[in-house]
Amino acid sequence: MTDSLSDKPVDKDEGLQLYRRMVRIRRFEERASQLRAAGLIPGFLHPCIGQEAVAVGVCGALGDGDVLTSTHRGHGHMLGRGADPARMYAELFARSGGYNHGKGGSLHMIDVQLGFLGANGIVGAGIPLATGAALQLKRRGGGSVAVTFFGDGATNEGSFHESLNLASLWKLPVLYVCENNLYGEFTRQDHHQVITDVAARSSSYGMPGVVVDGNDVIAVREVTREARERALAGEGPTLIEAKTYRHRGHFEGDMGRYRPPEEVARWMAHDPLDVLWGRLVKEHALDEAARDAVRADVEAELDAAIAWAKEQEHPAPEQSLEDVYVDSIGGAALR
Amino acid sequence: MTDSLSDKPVDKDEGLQLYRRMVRIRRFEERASQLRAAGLIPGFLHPCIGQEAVAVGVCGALGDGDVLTSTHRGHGHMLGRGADPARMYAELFARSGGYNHGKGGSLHMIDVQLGFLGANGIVGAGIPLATGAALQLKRRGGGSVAVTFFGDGATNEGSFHESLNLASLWKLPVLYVCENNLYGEFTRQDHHQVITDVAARSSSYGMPGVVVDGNDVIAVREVTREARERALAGEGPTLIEAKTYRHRGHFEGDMGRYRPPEEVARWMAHDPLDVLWGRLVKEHALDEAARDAVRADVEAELDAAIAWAKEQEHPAPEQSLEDVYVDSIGGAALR
Amino acid sequence: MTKFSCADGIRQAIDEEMERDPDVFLIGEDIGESGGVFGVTKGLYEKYGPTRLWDTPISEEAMIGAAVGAALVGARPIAEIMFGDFVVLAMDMLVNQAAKTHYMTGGRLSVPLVVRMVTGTAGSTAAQHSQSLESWFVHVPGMKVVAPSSPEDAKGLLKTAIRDPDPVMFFEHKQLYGGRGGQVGDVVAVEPIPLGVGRVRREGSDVTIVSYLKTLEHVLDAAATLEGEGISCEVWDPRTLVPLDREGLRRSVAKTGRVVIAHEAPVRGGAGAEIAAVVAGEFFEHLKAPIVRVGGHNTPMPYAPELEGYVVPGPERIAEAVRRCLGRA
Amino acid sequence: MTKFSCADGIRQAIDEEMERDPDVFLIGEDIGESGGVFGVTKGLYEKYGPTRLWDTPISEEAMIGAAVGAALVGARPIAEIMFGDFVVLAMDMLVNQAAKTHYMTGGRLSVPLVVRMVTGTAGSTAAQHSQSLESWFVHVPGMKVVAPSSPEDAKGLLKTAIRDPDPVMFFEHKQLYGGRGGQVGDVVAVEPIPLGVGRVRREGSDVTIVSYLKTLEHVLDAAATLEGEGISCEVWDPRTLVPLDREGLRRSVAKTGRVVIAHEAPVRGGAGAEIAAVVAGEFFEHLKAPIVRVGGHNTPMPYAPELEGYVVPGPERIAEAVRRCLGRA
Ligand SMILES: Cc1ncc(C[n+]2csc(CCOP(=O)(O)OP(=O)(O)O)c2C)c(N)n1
Ligand SMILES: Cc1ncc(C[n+]2csc(CCOP(=O)(O)OP(=O)(O)O)c2C)c(N)n1
Ligand SMILES: [Mg+2]
Ligand SMILES: [Mg+2]
Repeated sequence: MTDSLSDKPVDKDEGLQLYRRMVRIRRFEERASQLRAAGLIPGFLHPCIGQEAVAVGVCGALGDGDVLTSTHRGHGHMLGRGADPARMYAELFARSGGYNHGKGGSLHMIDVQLGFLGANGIVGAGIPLATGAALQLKRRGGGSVAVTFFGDGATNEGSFHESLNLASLWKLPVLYVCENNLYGEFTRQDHHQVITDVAARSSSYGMPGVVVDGNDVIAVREVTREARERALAGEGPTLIEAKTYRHRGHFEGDMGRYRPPEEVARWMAHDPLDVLWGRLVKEHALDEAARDAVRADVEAELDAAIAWAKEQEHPAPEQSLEDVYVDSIGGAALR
Repeated sequence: MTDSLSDKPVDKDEGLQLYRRMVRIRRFEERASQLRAAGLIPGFLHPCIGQEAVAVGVCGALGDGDVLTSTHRGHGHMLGRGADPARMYAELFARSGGYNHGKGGSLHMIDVQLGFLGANGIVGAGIPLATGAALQLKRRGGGSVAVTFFGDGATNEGSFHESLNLASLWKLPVLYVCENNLYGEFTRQDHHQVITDVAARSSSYGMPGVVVDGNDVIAVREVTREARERALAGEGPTLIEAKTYRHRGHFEGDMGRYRPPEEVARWMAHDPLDVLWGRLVKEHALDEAARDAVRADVEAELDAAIAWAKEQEHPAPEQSLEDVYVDSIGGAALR
Repeated sequence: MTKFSCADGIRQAIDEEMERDPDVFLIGEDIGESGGVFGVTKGLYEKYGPTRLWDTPISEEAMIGAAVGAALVGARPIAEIMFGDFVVLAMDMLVNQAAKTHYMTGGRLSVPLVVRMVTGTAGSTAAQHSQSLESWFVHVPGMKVVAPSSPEDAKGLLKTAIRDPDPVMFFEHKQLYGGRGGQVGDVVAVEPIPLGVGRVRREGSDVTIVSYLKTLEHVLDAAATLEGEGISCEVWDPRTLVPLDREGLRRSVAKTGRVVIAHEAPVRGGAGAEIAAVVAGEFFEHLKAPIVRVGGHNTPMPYAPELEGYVVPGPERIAEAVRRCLGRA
Repeated sequence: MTKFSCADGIRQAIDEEMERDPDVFLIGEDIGESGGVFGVTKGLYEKYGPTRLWDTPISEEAMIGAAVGAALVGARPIAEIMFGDFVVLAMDMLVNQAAKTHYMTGGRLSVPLVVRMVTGTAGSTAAQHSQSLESWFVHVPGMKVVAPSSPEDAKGLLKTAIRDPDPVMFFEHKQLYGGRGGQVGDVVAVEPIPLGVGRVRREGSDVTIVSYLKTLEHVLDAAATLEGEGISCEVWDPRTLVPLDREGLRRSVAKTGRVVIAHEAPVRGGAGAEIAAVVAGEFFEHLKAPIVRVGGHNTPMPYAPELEGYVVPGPERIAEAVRRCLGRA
């Protein structure tokens, strides 16, 4: 683990901002879970609670023109990139005011302005898409990178392999970020691959592979910065493996009983929010009041977001027939 | 390269037999090329001339119950396994007497008795098939292995990656044999992957990877034996990379002009037939007459095979409707 | 109301066939210890253990490829595609390998494989977890295609599919599973049901409604409504799309002279197109009215319930389609 | 005989569109320096260089995925599937991603992509190098499907497809390329041809034969033969399967009252099923006879020429089908 990278002191404001972002993700997910239980969210939810530091750390190292693809567990990535929780909730509630006008839901959410090209319902599918986006970024002349998040389970899909090979061959500006949370659905890593470090797979493509403590937001941000600089310098892609853990089951409804309690306890004790807060306390003597202030702010923000989302209209049934094509050729393509 | 493995002396009869097999493949292909030019072979041909040692070396290490899958460049593998050239030519001629009754041709040839489960027209497709065959062999209780041949180009397909991961996880008795002939179609290896040794990709699956001189039949046989023993002992799969070269273009019709003449010359000087013959001369003082005898034998055998194949009937057009289903449910499934 | 659901039927068929034949095994993602995302295979791991249930990594191509390869050397695998939408990742193994092997080898090899395709909407499952892709496989020579609409059919047809010597695509609609977690219901004895034999689910005289999977339930509801309007619907379930029971279909069309075809998949290029083409080509002399297709609109599946409800055909749209067919709309 | 072939038309369309728009680029296997296995892209690499023509490793999923991803951020890629049969390896990127992105995102992203599908038999190319898979994509909402039968159409439709903002599957029949190596012929100026406008290729009054791609040539031959028997065939080419020119089709059916549909793909579940269903559903009042489909038998493609010639419909089988439709067989 490259924890050493994060050994220099953290700037207080910056640290507080990163912390706030992680709290926002945590609370966004916790409240989404309640809202689903209350019947407001009709579809699947795959909460990323426990994995906030990867999202915030990676996004904290990116530039404006960068583009991202994500997974079924994508809320954190989107919030990390700066998406609007109100429009996210509206999408989860399947309302017209949502990011996708209620057509996508959790699995397909996007924010075009932020270069967030979408969550994805197909494991591994975001990987070639980001690779292709990087190709176009390179063709256009550089200055930006593409980033793709995916899980440990996704690294067994052909799309992972084919994409990394292509990107290394063409030295594409793309960062492959594996959130290794030790499980693919109900299957533990040692039941889906014999290796422990996904990062080792980079060697098949002559590409650097880095393992980082995915619960240390500062460390994640540092390795991402380095990888991004490499990419911008024309040196090609990097595979970053962030070791992390989801606190909850695979999706809302899964209790995660296939996981040994000691394992869960060990990771709960290494909570990414606490890791950063501990550091801020140590380095800047922050107190509980500061923490409460962040929490209260975030809560107010989410209250407002949820209130706004609840007010959004439901789409009209006939809107189903819109957006199938950019140009439906006078409706002919719909028949 | 593990040439050292082949340093012990070669038994004379065994050596002659291996040599004969390689000559058989070489001449089978050369004559097929002429027969195609003469209009007897309607479909594609991808000659394996130059790669004979891989086929003969690997097959020389196998047992009766072993099963194999192959590629578009599969004649050598099939002959190496002991297939009948007459029925192969008949298949190439698209006759009823052919291995596949004229329905398959070069790309789909099989010999069920020999456990040869087929050439394949889809690059990389034989890899999961052999993996699955190995699963069933393991379920049945062992004693046999599955072998799959594929090219360097195929190692960029998702099927390669997914299969190796699966096999290593389940410790399946399967040998992955990559014939690295330095090109995938018209594309040089350094234009399709940044690594030089395909065998290095084994590390992604915690699997041994071996590089061997693919033009040294004895060396190939030795590494195959070792890998097979590992597999039979329940230790799982091995990735074997045999470095070799095709003397001809990718398919009949391709002149291979994209290859630097010096490269071609270098490999022609390392002809697998000459490598073995040189050794037999050195170790057993064989003379030209011995070599001519082998050649004459093979030629007579192929003469007879071609003559037989030419006599075979053309299939009747209506036979097109047979063999779509094992049980067409009274023809209903054909409508 | 019996407790016997489609999930039960499928589980029981698998169980009974696994008991009968040691070469039958299950392969898929999280189908083993966990019993599957929909609980369909619950209890089988405990009974048969890891040599009969193989949980694969998330590698659909290798998973289906492994099933095909095992079938080539004597196994009778049952593979599960957790959401039928993911079959796109295994199409080579199914279409270029499994379906063509018997033919390409001149009949010398065969692929006795069943692929369980978990299909259709289950409530805001959206564009990538809701598809009904059966029509693609209708177009693949060498494949058989089964689409049961009742627990008994699911059980009887799956038993036959497992014993069948050819590759069979077996479509299971999520909403027919009967309750998330699919609690084990009664064991109901069902004999194997031959492929290619349709079934009249309701007798009628004015119009034949052809349907299958979940949509057939909506058709039965529509038929009940229409009865009140004096329209007598015959509801015919092909049960298997390949082979298609032409004789059964002909009988019904000869009787009613009118045909409506209903399925959840998008209408354009759906399995209903083939059925319509068969009727218009082979039973034309019986036809008194245009063939009406009613199905999913030609859109991906939207997330919002209002939109999904609009795209998926329910009893009302089906009833409308019947009225249109009868010139009453 | 003009030297202008389909390969020329396609090459010229690509060339002209690449010149017009720097965001148009080509991606595929061996399409660059080598000019493609069929020589279709010959000369383009010399003219445009490696930033406009991308030779990929043998990785169909990543290749199509890269094209889709590039399209998401403003490129207009043209991807080639060397043999359409290999598209099975890229179905997720096409079906779950490219076709659904615009919809899933509520219209906020789009995928202006063309996929060139090299299709059909070319003489003993056998089961895995001969398929005609257009009907799958007809069933995928979000996709447009083009299938030209002449060099002019190929050029004009490809230009439109490249400019079209949606994903377009562009089918090219190998036998229409016009000679292996596809030597460059005359440059023929062709304007972009709108999608969704069919074309009467031959006027007639007794029967409408609907066909496209290579089979259309056989249809024209059959029509010539049938003229000698006093049968007047109207030959109608939809040119694009999605959208389908319903008005053009209706006009022809209204005139002739009889429909034969011919294509090389297997009949069952083929694109002809959809066309038959449209006719039987929407133009029923004009129909005087059963709709006859003639096409590939429901088998994989065999290797032997005798078998392939039996499976692929040629002028004789088409003529027979027409006679059957007219009750003269
Ligand atoms: C192609 C495909 N296969 C299977 C699934 C079902 N599925 C959804 S998430 C998931 C597990 C993914 O594991 P991982 O990549 O480690 O991501 P994590 O859920 O741990 O974040 C599976 C199997 C899917 N959505 N897509
Ligand atoms: C999936 C797929 N993609 C592309 C092709 C076309 N093709 C046939 S052989 C070949 C090259 C294969 O290269 P390699 O695996 O190195 O084998 P070699 O020909 O060198 O023996 C290609 C691209 C194919 N048959 N299947
Ligand atoms: Mg995971
Ligand atoms: Mg090669």
